[in-house]
Amino acid sequence: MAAVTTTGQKRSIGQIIKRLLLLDLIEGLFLTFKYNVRALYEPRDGGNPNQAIYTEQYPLERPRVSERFRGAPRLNLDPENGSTLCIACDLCALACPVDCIEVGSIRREVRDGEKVNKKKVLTTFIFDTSRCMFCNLCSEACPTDCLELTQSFELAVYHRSGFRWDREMLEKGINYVRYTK
Amino acid sequence: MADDNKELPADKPIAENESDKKEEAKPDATLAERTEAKPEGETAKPAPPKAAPTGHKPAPPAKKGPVVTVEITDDPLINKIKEKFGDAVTEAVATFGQQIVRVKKNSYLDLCRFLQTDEDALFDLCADLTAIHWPERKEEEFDVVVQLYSTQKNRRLRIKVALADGDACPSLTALWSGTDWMEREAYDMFGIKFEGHKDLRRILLPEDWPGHPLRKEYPVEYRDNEWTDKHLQYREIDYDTSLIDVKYAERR
Amino acid sequence: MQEEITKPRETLLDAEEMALNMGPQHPSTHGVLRVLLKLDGETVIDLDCDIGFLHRGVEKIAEQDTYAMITPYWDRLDYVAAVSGDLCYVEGVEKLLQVEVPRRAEYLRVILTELQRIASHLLWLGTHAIDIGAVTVLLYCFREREEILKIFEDFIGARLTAHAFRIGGLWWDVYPEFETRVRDFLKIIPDRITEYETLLNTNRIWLSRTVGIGVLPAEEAINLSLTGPVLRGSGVNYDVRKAQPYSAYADFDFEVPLGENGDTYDRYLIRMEEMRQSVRIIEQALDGLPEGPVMAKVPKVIKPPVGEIYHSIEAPKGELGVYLVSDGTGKPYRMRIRPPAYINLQSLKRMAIGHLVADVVAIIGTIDIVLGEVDR
Amino acid sequence: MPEILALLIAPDWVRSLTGERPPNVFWAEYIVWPLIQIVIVLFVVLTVVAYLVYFERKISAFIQARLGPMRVGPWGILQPAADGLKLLLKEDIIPIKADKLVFSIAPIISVVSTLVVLAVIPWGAAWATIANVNIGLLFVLAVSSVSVLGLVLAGWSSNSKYSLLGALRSSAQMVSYEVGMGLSIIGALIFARTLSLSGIVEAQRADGLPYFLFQPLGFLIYLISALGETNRAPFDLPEAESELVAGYHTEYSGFRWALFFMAEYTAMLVTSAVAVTVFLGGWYFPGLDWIKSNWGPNIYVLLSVAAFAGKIAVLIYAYMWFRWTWPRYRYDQLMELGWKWLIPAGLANVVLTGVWYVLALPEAQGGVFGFVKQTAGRYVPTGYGKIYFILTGFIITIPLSWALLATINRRSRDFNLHDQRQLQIKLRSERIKRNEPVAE
Repeated sequence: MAAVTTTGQKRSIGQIIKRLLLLDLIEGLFLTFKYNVRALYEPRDGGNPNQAIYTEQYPLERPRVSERFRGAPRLNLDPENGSTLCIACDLCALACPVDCIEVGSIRREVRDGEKVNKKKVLTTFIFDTSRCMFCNLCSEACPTDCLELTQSFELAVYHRSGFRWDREMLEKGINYVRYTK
Repeated sequence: MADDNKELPADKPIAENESDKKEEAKPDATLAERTEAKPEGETAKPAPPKAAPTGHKPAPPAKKGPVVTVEITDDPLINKIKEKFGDAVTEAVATFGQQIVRVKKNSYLDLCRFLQTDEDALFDLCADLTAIHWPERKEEEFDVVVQLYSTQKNRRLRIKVALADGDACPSLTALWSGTDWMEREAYDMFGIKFEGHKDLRRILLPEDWPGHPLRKEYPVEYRDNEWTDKHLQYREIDYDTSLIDVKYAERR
Repeated sequence: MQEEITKPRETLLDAEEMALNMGPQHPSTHGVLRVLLKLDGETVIDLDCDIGFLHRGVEKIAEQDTYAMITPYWDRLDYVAAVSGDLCYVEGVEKLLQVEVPRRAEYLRVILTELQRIASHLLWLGTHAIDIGAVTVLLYCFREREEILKIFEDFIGARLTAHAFRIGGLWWDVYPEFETRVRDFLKIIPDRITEYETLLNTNRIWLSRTVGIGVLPAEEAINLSLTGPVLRGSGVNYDVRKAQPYSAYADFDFEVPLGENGDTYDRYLIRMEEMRQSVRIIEQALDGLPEGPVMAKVPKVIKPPVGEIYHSIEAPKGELGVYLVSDGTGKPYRMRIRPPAYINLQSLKRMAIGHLVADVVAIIGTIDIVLGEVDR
Repeated sequence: MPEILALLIAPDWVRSLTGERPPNVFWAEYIVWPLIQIVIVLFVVLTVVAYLVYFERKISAFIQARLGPMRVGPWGILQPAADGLKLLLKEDIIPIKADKLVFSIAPIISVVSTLVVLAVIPWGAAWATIANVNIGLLFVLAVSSVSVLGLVLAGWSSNSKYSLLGALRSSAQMVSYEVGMGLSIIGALIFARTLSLSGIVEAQRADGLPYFLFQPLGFLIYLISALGETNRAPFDLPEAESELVAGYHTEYSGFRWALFFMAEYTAMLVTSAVAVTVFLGGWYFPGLDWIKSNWGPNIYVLLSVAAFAGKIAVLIYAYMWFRWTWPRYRYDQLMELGWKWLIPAGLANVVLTGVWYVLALPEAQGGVFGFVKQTAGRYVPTGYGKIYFILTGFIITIPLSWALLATINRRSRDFNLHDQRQLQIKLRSERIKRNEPVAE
């Protein structure tokens, strides 16, 4: 176990001289001055910690969002016929810790080729993004990869009611206002 | 990649142990009684009686089985406690390798003092103090649970004391001043009074909040109560009218 | 108590005492902490903490939710060290279930938790420095913390409220560039820590603001149930990672820095050194990262046997513990969180009395509280 | 009628430009032209002040690996205008329990007292100075210290505890540092032998060297005191945002708040201007005389103004640089630094400088070395004299004062942190052992 011993010791002569010459203050000044000068000549590369300026200018420069990011929810459609993948099993609603999902379904006869099956069919799907804590448990519970949290992260709306996403919004996504200069 | 991983937990559940379903919680039984009732012999892994696990390696046969709670017999400290306090120690068990001593309320403070000062124990750090509500257990509705740790011996010990609703529990603040806020929280959440606590008032909830939330009868989704009526109601701000500019008054 | 504080008392200069409300909206109470100060001039005579503004009743909510559903709530306790919270809870449930977590998952968990420790300490350093007036350190710290958060985002899918672990292991395996990204970060961070130290370590203003402020001797610190860097600053060698190793910590070689004087400066030095030690641990874990699955076989419906468990880990702020009582159903009968910040905050009163208002700010900073955890 | 006509007639400087000779009228000399000067100076200074905020933000951003304001105009160059507009349009909130009259007047007092000082600053040679008052330095010190009144009134009238604490701190701090500041200048005055700011610049021109070389300790004390006087970090306690939210201007909003900011930055400008005038040679730089004789008097004046601005810019950059690098002192430490170190050091500097100067006088005046010669009615150090004063300043005055103060302050808290801490720990442990409350 290493003990930190730098405190509590009497100052040595070197430290006293350093203190007299204000070196403890000056070395800090040098560091900040170095950054200041580097900021003036180095090319800006937002988000690179080795560059002098780290800023990404967000609305102008879109951030790189990772593949696994959990953002706005989406209901996936079957790519072949465009119908929803949701089987209205309600597992997502059960898995949700904050009860932000409501799945509405009816039982009705569905023609599958020649046969006619009685099947649960999705009618409404309400996802309250104001309550959602983006934990991904619903998506993990989904047996058909229908409900998914996507990379879209701009969820701000002008009115509280806008946080309640219905089935249409979940399937098509909402229109974002993209701010440009 | 995402899809590969999703397969993993989707495996069908391991066959549930049937004994589990039979074993519903019996909150009125003490832990030892509950576990005694279990069918023994099924892949039962005896938990190590020593508290301090050195180098946590996961339990070798990691099969799901009923927990074996064993009576501690070979631990010198526990034996010493049993000897000293006799009948006051109603239970001394180890579960998951963690030692639990249940003590009667009268000897609770003495035991803690003993544990703090005795040179075999030296539990100098009171890691946690909390309570559990067992509404079905008559006359012993509350358990106060204290987690002790010894920085010198590197071992843990859990002390439990049962209380009836409305009973006062002796306060540990004289021994460990760190229990101050923990006891206040227990009071706040369960309504357990701590005798000898100098400053026993609510800590997380407002002073005049009705009820104690962590009691089992307290509802989870409970919005309006007297407190919200009193404090969160919209009402007009009482201005000192003499300070309002005359012009404004005239304009009205 | 509150009345007592607001009540005036005769003082040396025959002036009235002043009661000052610091918070709940105040730049340096690190959230919604309200400190009621009784001042004689600017000297603190007495103080009382008023907490609970952020109380969400997580312990009560946990009694209604299944074991898997509780995990995200742990992100929101100490939201600057969400991964550590997840680790504590998940390991507690795993112990209760007696599930063996794959080695690879344990190593990855250690890497993530140690990265989170660095991130948490960086945030602490930044806010502590800004409380004492050194604004620039905050921005530098945030730059490095941002790198950690990017690693988290790529791995876990969220930057802050991670929901990093699932009961039984991890949801995701690593992404392809994970190792190079972490190693890149490990390459830069020691230099950056040196930079912060250049700005602060020997700076006379920093010294005069931290040395001898908020002194806690070892006995007092233990008696106050303090844990984490605040306890180790007083020279008590208690680190759960060493004392009772959990996860894969027994495999790694690292040191626990200890202070001597138990003042703000010692606690500062300890956290700086802890970041370096975390770098060591991550390097070892990356070198020895085993192959294999990252998820154990865990039933979809988690029903632990009847029993109870107390599991604690060394979170960046101290010993974070979970006490789980199971009654055999799918929901915990009782879940108690042992919040290090809450218990450490008690020491504010002991440390701050007799100091000036400015020192109260420094002491709040040195305790390193997060109100999400204090109020739960 | 001739008087009214004369109002339209340009004074001397236009005369020099055009070569005409209009009648020399009192009104033109003392009313119109000064008014023009005042308007120009105010306009320039207030614009500069607005841009100082911009530069502060930019410099802090570059130091902190950020970009700073970028959205209003290219590189955010119009940010000050946008800020000003926003502050003008903001709601002017007066707390209901505040003393309204005082609350409204306070920022005005603060800003006016700093702006008045601008009148006597020698911005450049010849006509670039508004008023050459022969007690200019005294005027600067006297008037600029009025601004503390604004802060105190603001803090008191807000009826807020944070404001009150901020006001208390600022009054104590500014009054204390005023003393150190005054003392630090006296050393330079020994050489200049005048209180007129233009006179001091001329004196440095005549002596051939800026006075910070003769007065290194005085210059250092002045710089530190100026930081304290203008409430800049590391002495920004009156508005220490981490402790007092915003100090005396916590309750202010809108344009009143902007006035405080204006006052702060103008004060920064004024203190740096005084530092430049007294210690850095003012608007003079070597070679200026050659420019005057070769390029004409107007280029000469403009260049002198530019030199003055450049020197001020360096100092102000240093102020900003310090602010974004160092932590903040605590209130008692600040007072300790002021009273235990700066003021005694200032006194020591005056005494030692006096001794060196008397020693340097010719024997006829009671001196020893005769390094100072009387030429053209002034005492001017000779070549040896310059070396002598520089050496004494750097090699003897600083170490001697430091050793003296270190001896005096040996038992001071700041000096002996180690012992102090050990004592605290011991006391606490003993109290715990005796089961007493641990409050100090």
